[in-house]
Amino acid sequence: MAELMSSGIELMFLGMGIVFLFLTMLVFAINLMSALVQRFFPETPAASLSTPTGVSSLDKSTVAAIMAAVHQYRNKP
Amino acid sequence: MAELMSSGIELMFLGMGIVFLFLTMLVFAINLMSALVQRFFPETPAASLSTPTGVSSLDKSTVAAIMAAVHQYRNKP
Amino acid sequence: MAELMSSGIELMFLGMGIVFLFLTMLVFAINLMSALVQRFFPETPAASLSTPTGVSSLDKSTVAAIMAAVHQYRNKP
Amino acid sequence: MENLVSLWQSTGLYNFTGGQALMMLVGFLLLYLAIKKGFEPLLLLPIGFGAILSNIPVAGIAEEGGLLYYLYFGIKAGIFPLLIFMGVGAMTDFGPMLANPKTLLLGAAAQFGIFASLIGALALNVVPGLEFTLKDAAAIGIIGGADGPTAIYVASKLSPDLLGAIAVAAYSYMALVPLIQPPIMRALTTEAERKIEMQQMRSVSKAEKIVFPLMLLLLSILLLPSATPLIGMFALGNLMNACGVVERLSQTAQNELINIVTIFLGLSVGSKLSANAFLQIETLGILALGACAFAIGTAAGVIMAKIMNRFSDTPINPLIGAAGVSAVPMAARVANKLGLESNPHNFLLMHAMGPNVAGVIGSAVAAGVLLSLIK
Amino acid sequence: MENLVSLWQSTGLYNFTGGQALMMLVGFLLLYLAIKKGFEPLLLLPIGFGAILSNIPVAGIAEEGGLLYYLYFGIKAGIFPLLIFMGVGAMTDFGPMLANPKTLLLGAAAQFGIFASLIGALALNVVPGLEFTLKDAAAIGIIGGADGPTAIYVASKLSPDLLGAIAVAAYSYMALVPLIQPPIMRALTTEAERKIEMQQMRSVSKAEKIVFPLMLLLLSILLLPSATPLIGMFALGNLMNACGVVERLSQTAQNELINIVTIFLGLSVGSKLSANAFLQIETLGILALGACAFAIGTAAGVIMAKIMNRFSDTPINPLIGAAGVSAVPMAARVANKLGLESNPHNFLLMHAMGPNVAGVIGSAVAAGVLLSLIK
Amino acid sequence: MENLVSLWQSTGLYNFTGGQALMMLVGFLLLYLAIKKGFEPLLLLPIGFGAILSNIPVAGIAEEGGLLYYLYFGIKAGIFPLLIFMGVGAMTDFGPMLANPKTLLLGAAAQFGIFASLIGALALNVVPGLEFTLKDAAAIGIIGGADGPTAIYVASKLSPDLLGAIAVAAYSYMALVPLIQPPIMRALTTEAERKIEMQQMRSVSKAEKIVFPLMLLLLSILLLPSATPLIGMFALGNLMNACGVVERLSQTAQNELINIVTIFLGLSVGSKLSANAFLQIETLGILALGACAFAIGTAAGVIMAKIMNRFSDTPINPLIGAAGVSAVPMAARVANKLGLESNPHNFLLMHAMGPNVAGVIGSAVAAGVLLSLIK
Ligand code: NA
Ligand code: NA
Ligand code: NA
Repeated sequence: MAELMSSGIELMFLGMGIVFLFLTMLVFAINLMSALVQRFFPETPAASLSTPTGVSSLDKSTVAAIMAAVHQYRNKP
Repeated sequence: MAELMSSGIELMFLGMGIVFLFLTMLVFAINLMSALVQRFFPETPAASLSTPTGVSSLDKSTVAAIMAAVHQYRNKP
Repeated sequence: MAELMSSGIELMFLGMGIVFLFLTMLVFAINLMSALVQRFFPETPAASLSTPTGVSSLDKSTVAAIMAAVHQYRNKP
Repeated sequence: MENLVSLWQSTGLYNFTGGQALMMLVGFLLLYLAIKKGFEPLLLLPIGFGAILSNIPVAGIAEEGGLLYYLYFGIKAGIFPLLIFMGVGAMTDFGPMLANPKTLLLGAAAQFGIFASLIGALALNVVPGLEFTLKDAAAIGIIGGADGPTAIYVASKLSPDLLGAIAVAAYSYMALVPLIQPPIMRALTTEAERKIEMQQMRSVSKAEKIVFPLMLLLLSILLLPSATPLIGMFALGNLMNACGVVERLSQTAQNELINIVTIFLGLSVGSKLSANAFLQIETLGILALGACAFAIGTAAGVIMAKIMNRFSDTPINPLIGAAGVSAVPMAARVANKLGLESNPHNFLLMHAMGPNVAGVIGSAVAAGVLLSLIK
Repeated sequence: MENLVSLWQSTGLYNFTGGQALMMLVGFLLLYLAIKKGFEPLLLLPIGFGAILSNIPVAGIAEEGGLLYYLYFGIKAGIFPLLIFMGVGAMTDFGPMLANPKTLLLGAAAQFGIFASLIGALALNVVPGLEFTLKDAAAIGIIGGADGPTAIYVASKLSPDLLGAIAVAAYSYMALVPLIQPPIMRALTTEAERKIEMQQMRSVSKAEKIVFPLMLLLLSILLLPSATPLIGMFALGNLMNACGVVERLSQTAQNELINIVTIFLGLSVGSKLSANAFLQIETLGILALGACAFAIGTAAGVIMAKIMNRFSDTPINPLIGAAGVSAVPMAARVANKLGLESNPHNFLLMHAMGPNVAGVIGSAVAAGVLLSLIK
Repeated sequence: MENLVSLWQSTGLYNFTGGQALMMLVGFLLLYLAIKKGFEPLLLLPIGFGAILSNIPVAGIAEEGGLLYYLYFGIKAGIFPLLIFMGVGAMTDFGPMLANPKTLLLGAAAQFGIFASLIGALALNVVPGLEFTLKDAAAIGIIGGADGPTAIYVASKLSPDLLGAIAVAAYSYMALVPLIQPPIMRALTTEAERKIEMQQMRSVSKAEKIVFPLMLLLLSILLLPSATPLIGMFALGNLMNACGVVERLSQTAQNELINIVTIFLGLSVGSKLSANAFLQIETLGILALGACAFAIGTAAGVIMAKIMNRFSDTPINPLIGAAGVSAVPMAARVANKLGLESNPHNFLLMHAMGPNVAGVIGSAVAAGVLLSLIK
């Protein structure tokens, strides 16, 4: 029982240690990577990634069409 | 052979009996359930269930836009 | 080794032979089939096959709506 | 040269048996019915194709190591029919049935087709060469349930050898419902009865639609656990759709998942259309009994509706009884069509949908009875 | 007559055990929570339904030859949780985290909930009747990871008997995040801290988003191979989405494929909710420990954020530390909501998404540690 | 402390072998080619990722109990390539080929690449260290079929150890078609030939498109049953699309189903990229022979087109012969592009689609020959 508990406590320290070690290394790696990417592959911001996919771009046009149509419809001369 | 046949006939009576018993109980259960639901959860009719899903509501707007646009188009001043 | 090679060469002649035989027979079969189909099931050209599915026909209408709307929008009186 | 000979000996021409050739013709016939005649193409096209593929000599596509051999596991384990039943459940709207619950009895009556053709199958044993066991007879009878996945599920458990013929008969007759039912319906009803207009139905609340599948499942658990795989998956699909909170699961269940499983199920059913299982006198018996099952079920439904019309305070058009066989939604459409012929203002479609979906429940219950009583 | 008796003896009523009845109630309770309370319905609805189906007497749906028996193989082999993780990866946008990488440390701190409840589980062994092994304790602790597929993956490897209870606890508490977290967050922060506004984030380039999942995988390969099934499939999904050249695979991974697998996974998890596995005092322990795990993880995340705020040159609102438990995206929304209460112009959502997705990585790493150290 | 040591001994760093590291580099190279160079990303991305995952030390993702181990069953059983072939069939329009059937001969001629490289593989046995059996040589030759699922299917049957290298070579060279083909096409044709305009094609009726896949299957059944798994599934997909009555099955086959299977197939192929199978001199041989196969196939197609042009009453532009290797639709696009260079009004795309899809049939036939003659 006490042995089990001490294994558990060791596991806790080891585990949290590794989690922090891993994510800290990841922080450094990301900073390095971002610096490298920004230096060697300077891109315009990833607009393309957050832009809608084919489907939603259709939706956008649809929405635009709807809005235009509605606008027209309301302002009928 | 005759034995097989008599098993079959017994199965028929038993089977139809259970089918009717089951569905008759279901009739009573539905009536009870509907009464309870209507008393304790009085809702507006399940409009929401027969309403279109996201996709078809888009279609609806699309259709509206098309109709409006076509209408406009035909009535061009 | 030499035996292996001769098996390979035999395989090559046999293989190319069968490929040509098969596809040549297919040519004749197609010609025959087309003649039969055109005689016994004279259809209008398979327009329906190359026409868009439900989805893209929606897109077409959408596009039409957009174009109409945009057109209207630009020519606003 | 040796290679040429071995190649010739590996051709289909060299290896064809008469049975395989005939079964391939059956496969092409099914494709013809599916494509040209519009007979349940979603199922009969893959079934027909599976029949062709599995009867190709030498290739062994339905034998160990072949594609159809692996796919068939999904039927043997009951996975495919149950997943299809889940998708069908998600597509089913119990609203019309909940609005008029007594139409459930029509769905019960129409199951008489199942048991009558079970007896018929046993009676056919007097024909020399036919030897249907009780299991076979039950699997044949279930054709009368007019419900594909239920028939396949039951046949795969009770009589796998007859599975191919039973599935083909079930789907073919479902496609033939517009031909089989009308004469029977006309013969059993008077013009005046066919003219009967039914009261408009109340609308059904969302809560009722959510509770119903659970109640159905509960009843089945208490009374007939052997029907719970079928009714359970059906109820799951229906609940996913009715509850409205798992829309993406419901959509997938009634679209991509059911489509994928339909392709696999059809091919695997087709792989059971082998010469030595199908080219038997039994198959003729199955086809004949299947037609009877549909006819008897239709008649039973109509007669039950006539009886109910006599005792009910609200009028019931006997035509909707025919929809109790299930064969969703064709049977309901047939009832609607015949109603319109007699009375152009009489739209029975919604009224017929009640017994129609009740028929699905009814045949799942009947399946449960057969599975639990026949060992 | 004999048949009638045998039929009665085959009913659920005749065969029910108290345990099955209770587990069925648990199943209905889960359905109620899913549908009526909106508790993670995508998972809890199939899990609840699976619990009902698998506890039906006689039917044996979760026993050899039954549907849920076959589906469970997908969990036993780890296939389902990994495919879900791939889909989640495809849905995850690492942009906010890459813009502010130090928020990864918040995702690390919040994993303290995992290890604290592991210790708690071992401590509970003083209660007579409870006997959690180290494997059990680890599987329970992983509830604190607040990530469903990770919890199911780890539990299926370390403690399959507790899988049902652990999955139910994990998804229930994820649904309860908006109730569990706020009091802890308020208690540990001052009004002034909650008012802190954070700097607008830089935008992240597409190249960074493509390289990141590969870098994450590489680090995990070098340091913690036992975490690579989880992190690998997550990175695959993320890469498919980020790279933009396999859009159709990415869409399928985050829609149809994840939906199909979710239905199967939910049903199979539910099939582990059997009376003799769930109706144990252990389950109460698991539920209690799970709640502690979430609470402790939340507290650890907030405290870490307070510490970082002290030493950072740019301000860090401690509320976003709570999002480090993962429970994507609810925990981030909770942080946003509390931020808005104190400062109506303070939109923390994007800032909280960093620690939120970092929490997913953190718990996958913690899972890797547990899987590699506990034999 | 003990734990720390055991943890260190469980890291990838501690356990890496040189071969695994190299294969991981190969995996990253494939990802680079897929994402950055656009080399068949739908396949090479999952293959590359699979290569990385399966070479992670300790994790054992491709070993018994790991995800890729289970997925690989779909290749071993031939399920994945056949399902992909069904989807490809559903995407294929045989219209241009039916309008001009003699272009089928171009698809036949281009298969010479398969057999020439088969001979080449046997000839390479003079190199010390290389020992290709006839099965190996056939599996290598099939790269020249320029058709992914066919290559994977044949390699999985004849030479599973070479599967990884063969699949990688096949998809890489398909991506390289725009580089490999033009010089050969230019060298073998005169400017005048490249200027040849072809007559406009007749339109093809729906009935012809429905009958064709069945006729193709029938011919294959009669002559070459060993090709029927491939040709059968291809014909099934094509029929589902052409007949128009099972639109929902066809759509699923060419979208969600093929996407799901592509992910699984790619990962499983990648799992065959292990150091001791790939880091062999054989792999260099395979890569060299694959390139030859494409080149020879292209040349054979062009020469055949030149011969046909001489004897045909309607003009045939020899460029379209190159499309006979298949590699749909890149090879047809290459033919179109070269045609436009010589004659800006010469659109060869539709004319090249005929030989292009004929090439798929041609390589399936060649695959059938190899599978039936080599035991
Ligand atoms: Na029925
Ligand atoms: Na977490
Ligand atoms: Na080819």
